[in-house]
Amino acid sequence: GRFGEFGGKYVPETLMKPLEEVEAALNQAMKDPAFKDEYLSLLVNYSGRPTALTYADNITETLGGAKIYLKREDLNHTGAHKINNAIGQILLAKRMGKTKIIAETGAGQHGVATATVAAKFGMECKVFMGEEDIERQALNVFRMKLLGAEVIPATSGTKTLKDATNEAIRYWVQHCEDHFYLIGSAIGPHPYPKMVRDFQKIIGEEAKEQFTAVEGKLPNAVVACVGGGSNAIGMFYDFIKEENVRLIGVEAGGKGLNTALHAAKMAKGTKGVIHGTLTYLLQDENGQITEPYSISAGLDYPGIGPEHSHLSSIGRVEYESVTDDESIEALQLLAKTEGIIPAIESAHALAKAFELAKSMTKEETILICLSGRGDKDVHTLVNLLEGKEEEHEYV
Amino acid sequence: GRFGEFGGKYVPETLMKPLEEVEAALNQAMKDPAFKDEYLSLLVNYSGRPTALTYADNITETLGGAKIYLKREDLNHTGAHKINNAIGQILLAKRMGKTKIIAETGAGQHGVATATVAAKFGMECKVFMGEEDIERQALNVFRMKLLGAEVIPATSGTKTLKDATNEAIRYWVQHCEDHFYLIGSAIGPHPYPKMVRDFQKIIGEEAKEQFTAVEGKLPNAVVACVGGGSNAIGMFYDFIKEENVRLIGVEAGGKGLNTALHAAKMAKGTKGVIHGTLTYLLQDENGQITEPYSISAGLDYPGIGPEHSHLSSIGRVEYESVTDDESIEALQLLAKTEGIIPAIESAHALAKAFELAKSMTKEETILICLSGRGDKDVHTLVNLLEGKEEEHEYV
Amino acid sequence: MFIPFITAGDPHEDATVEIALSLQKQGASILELGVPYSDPLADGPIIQEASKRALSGGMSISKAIKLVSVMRKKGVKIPVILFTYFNPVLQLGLESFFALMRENEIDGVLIPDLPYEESGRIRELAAENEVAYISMVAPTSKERIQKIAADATGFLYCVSSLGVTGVRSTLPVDIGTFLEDVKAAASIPVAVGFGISTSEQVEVLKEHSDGIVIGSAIVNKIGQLEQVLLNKDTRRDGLNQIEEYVASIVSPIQKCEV
Amino acid sequence: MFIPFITAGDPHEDATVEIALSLQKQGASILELGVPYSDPLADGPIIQEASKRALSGGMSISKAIKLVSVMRKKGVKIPVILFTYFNPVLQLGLESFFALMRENEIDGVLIPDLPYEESGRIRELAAENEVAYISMVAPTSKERIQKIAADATGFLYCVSSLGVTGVRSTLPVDIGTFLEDVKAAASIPVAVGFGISTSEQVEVLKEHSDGIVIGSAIVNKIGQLEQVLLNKDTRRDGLNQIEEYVASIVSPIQKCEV
Repeated sequence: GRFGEFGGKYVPETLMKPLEEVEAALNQAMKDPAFKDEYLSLLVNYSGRPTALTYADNITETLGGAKIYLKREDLNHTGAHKINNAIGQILLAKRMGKTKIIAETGAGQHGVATATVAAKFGMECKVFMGEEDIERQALNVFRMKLLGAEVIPATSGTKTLKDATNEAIRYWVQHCEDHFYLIGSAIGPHPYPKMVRDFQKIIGEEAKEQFTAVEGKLPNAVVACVGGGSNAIGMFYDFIKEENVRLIGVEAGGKGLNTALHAAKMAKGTKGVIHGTLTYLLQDENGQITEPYSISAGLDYPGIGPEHSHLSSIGRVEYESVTDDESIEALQLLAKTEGIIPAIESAHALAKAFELAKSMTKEETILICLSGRGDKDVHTLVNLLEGKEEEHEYV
Repeated sequence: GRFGEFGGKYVPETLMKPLEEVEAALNQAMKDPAFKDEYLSLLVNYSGRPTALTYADNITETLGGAKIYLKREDLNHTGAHKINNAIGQILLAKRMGKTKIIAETGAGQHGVATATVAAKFGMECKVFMGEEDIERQALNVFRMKLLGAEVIPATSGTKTLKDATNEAIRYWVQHCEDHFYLIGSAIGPHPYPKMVRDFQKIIGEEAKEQFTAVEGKLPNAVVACVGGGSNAIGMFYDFIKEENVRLIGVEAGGKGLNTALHAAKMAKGTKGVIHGTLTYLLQDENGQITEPYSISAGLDYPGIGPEHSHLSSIGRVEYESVTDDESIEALQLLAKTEGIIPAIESAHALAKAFELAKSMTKEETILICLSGRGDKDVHTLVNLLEGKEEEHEYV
Repeated sequence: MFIPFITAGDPHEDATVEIALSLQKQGASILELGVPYSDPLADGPIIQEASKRALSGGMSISKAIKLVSVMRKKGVKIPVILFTYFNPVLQLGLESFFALMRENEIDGVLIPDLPYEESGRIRELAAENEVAYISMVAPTSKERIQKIAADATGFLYCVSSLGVTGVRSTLPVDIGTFLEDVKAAASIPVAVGFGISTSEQVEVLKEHSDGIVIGSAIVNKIGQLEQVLLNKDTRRDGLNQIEEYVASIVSPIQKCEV
Repeated sequence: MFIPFITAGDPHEDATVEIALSLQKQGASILELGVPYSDPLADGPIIQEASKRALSGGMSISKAIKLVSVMRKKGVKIPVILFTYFNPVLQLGLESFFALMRENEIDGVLIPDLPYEESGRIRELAAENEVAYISMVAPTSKERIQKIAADATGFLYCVSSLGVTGVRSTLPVDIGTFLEDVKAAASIPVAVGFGISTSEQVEVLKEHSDGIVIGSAIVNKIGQLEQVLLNKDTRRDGLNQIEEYVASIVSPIQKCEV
């Protein structure tokens, strides 16, 4: 259950049995062709995979450097890559005979994805969400309810994603008999980071096939944003063995790495344990986990998936960061030149890739994971760009 | 330029030349394989087609009748079928050497689709939108601006879609030299209704192929909602020749056909001319066009595409209506059982199809056009289902 | 020829009749009487507003037609052309429409959203009912001018520039050429309209056309005088102001005709 | 054995020392001293709140360890077990952690989020430093009980029921069987904890275990008395109340030991 020195199961003894059950079921499922068939069939017939690979001709021309391709995870059902994993895990839950689903959510995207698959599989669904996030993301709360899920406010700690995750784990310990915990990113105790990666690696597999079909070669660089890191690990995984392909993960630099307001675990974090896994995280000198900051709710997590920590430590993936402002600028540029409004998360990958593209030749290529659509962020953008009151954001 | 007695070009002499130019260019383009290739390539690589065909197993089981399939136009880039037509028309605009785009929009969906393709093609874009709609749909206005479009308030008449269309036409007359008018539904003077149908018929072509691949036969009924009627004509067109397939268009019954608040042109309208075409429409006894009503902004248009009037008159398509309440109930049912939040427009088709399914056998099948996703309607739903103030809707 | 346009019922039926008389007094050769419409595609804001005023007073196509009888009784003798969008005509029914026109002594009809290709049946009925069907040509009509002119009756209405009705400060530079082309093709008088509001414009256009239509400029004046015209006690004052204004614009036409 | 749990620095360092003395006075056999943590996964709301109070006063893992020296000086003689999540230990560094523990006369350590499989190195270091490493078993541990028990030192901590720490009104029905299974596997004393708050529960559990851990019930009392305990002038009164409360719960244990 490790990626190099990272990962593991740093959990109370009470969680060991449910984790072992998940692991056993997962190992068995992954060997069962019928499981993979059902997973792929749902991805195709329900979520709309394969997602498109879009050549961004205008932005390529504007930047004047490397050719830029976008892997369009924004075109998935519910608008982001999150559904790939949610489908995989709920199939596993069904296989394990579980009838109820638990999930944590920050801004609500994974909560919506989970509520979606729970509805599709007729399972009860409880989504833990920080009390503050519930207020800020009232529309996503409404969506989850519309999909039949119950949204449970996490009132402990900072009342955000970190604490929603704590609450979900606490609830799971007590109700593991009939509940499956559907984690949304490549984080948490083993086997979750591996499982989420395995359910997300289709992104990179598809993109690689599509890219080589169009370009007849591999991309020079693959870029993805990293919060917990599920879209990035999904995008990178099939490219790890391709040694000539540069892999670049982009963290949220927030207001800048020289401030306290960022979510750059690789640049500014240290090794530690969060939510049951050993990885890089943001903490103070006493080992208390600190609250990260990013304009992007999806990157605003104090830890990072342990496999990323490993890939960084062996030098296979480069981790960079991009500030709020740089990401918003990239978002606007993509909207105006390509007619695609990306999620602010994805805009972090774009910003770094655009910068990189300028320094590359026209014969070179960059493949970017456009992890989600920006519709969910329009309130944030209105407030930011038109200077409106934050208090309207809840609607 | 007619569908039976319907259609035509009821426009000022000043518009005849631009219309003839569009028609000539369209006829030429449609014969050019390179044009069709570029259109299809954009649909695949930019918008993510083919869209999925989803078997709605849970709802089928819940209703206990015909098997229900959903054609997932909600999975298109920008969230609805609108982009199919926008891509087709902007390619034509490019071919004609036009550099600027005009469009009308009601709730903003077609405006967003047009702004999107205009951005992708580097064209200037002006979207006419009723002053009242601008206030009610501030987020879509913001989206269009983010995509680089200019939103021009229509201040005449009822300050809604009808008048935005008038204003767009008026502007076009004066600027037809370098402007292309990109109409969003299968309405307007010839060749628009035919052109929009030709750019939307891919919905039905794909669905037919997908459906027969899964079921080995044609569906017993195909159902789509009808406002102007572009998703419906796109869905129906390839099935018109299949005489054993029932085709059902569903209009907005609003508060009920026995009230004045509906948008049921077939049930309650009379023949007349609107926006340059002869078709069924809502008008008073003096031939003044009246304002329609529907909870769904996309069905809230006083006319209907002329081809629908024709298909109704020859009895090939049945037109029914569904009230606000019935559509919302269907929306909630689909969300809870299938994990899909449909647009309120599409929910009208769902409501009628669900009713129909109950009266059919388990061996029979219904194919529904899920024309768009419901994210855009979440504000409306919050207000409706949680009894919030309408004044918050604009955010 | 001076051809003024006003909207029936703007701001009130009675006022419309009296405005018609004033226009006749100021030398109008033909009166274009507009039927107010909810969706006037060919019109700019000024005439849209007039439609709104008239519709809010309950004006309709049949009332507008019947108003001409009243005008006749009150002394309007010049030909009256009904300007109406096609949809109200359709709702009345084509036959009823022409019967009503005849009955109310209307001389012609102009339907701005019924281009040549869609007007076959209407032209037949117009001929049967001895009502002139006024056709329009635009600067972009080009090769269409021939066929339109060939079947035109009454006079041929030339749209001076692209766009909608309304007051414009300048005329297109090639307006002379366009009008001469139309005159060459037409065997009936040629009138020009859309955007004409100053005596300077009239001065230029009278050289190339037999008639000049002035709509928005007059309708705009009527809009400004709405309250004055609605009030019976002040109406005469309003009419005087309209007469004065019209006189100032159309003096070149009248000079020419004198 | 009565094994009370308190959080270091809750509500204040000095108060913690005095509470420890009170607990010793009330017959505590071992003191479990909790290091407050930002993300206490195994704890319920009562201990989370205590962590929050302690952290806001600036408590940290090294301060908590050093506080035991102070306790010793003030007269705490019973063994002290440090209860801490793994992350603060990691930040201190495993070697420094054990050195600090030794230096401050701490007898054992319990790390709730470090299950058997992840604890190899820690157990080695604990042995080297002669610090007991307290292992936990849960009702779901089943076949894991054998291996955990085999390597356990100090005492073996049995989690009475699934879930987090906190006050529960009932005990699981099969708690007796579970504890007997553990006792059979263990060669060291067996203690039970999680959710115990009434003398009735104690009455039942003492039959099946060598020690009973009471945490949330005491911490809850401390929380209620926060202001009283923070104020030097009223602290003694608060301590008296804690002592009374503890006496009422633990009398069955003491009876048993007498």
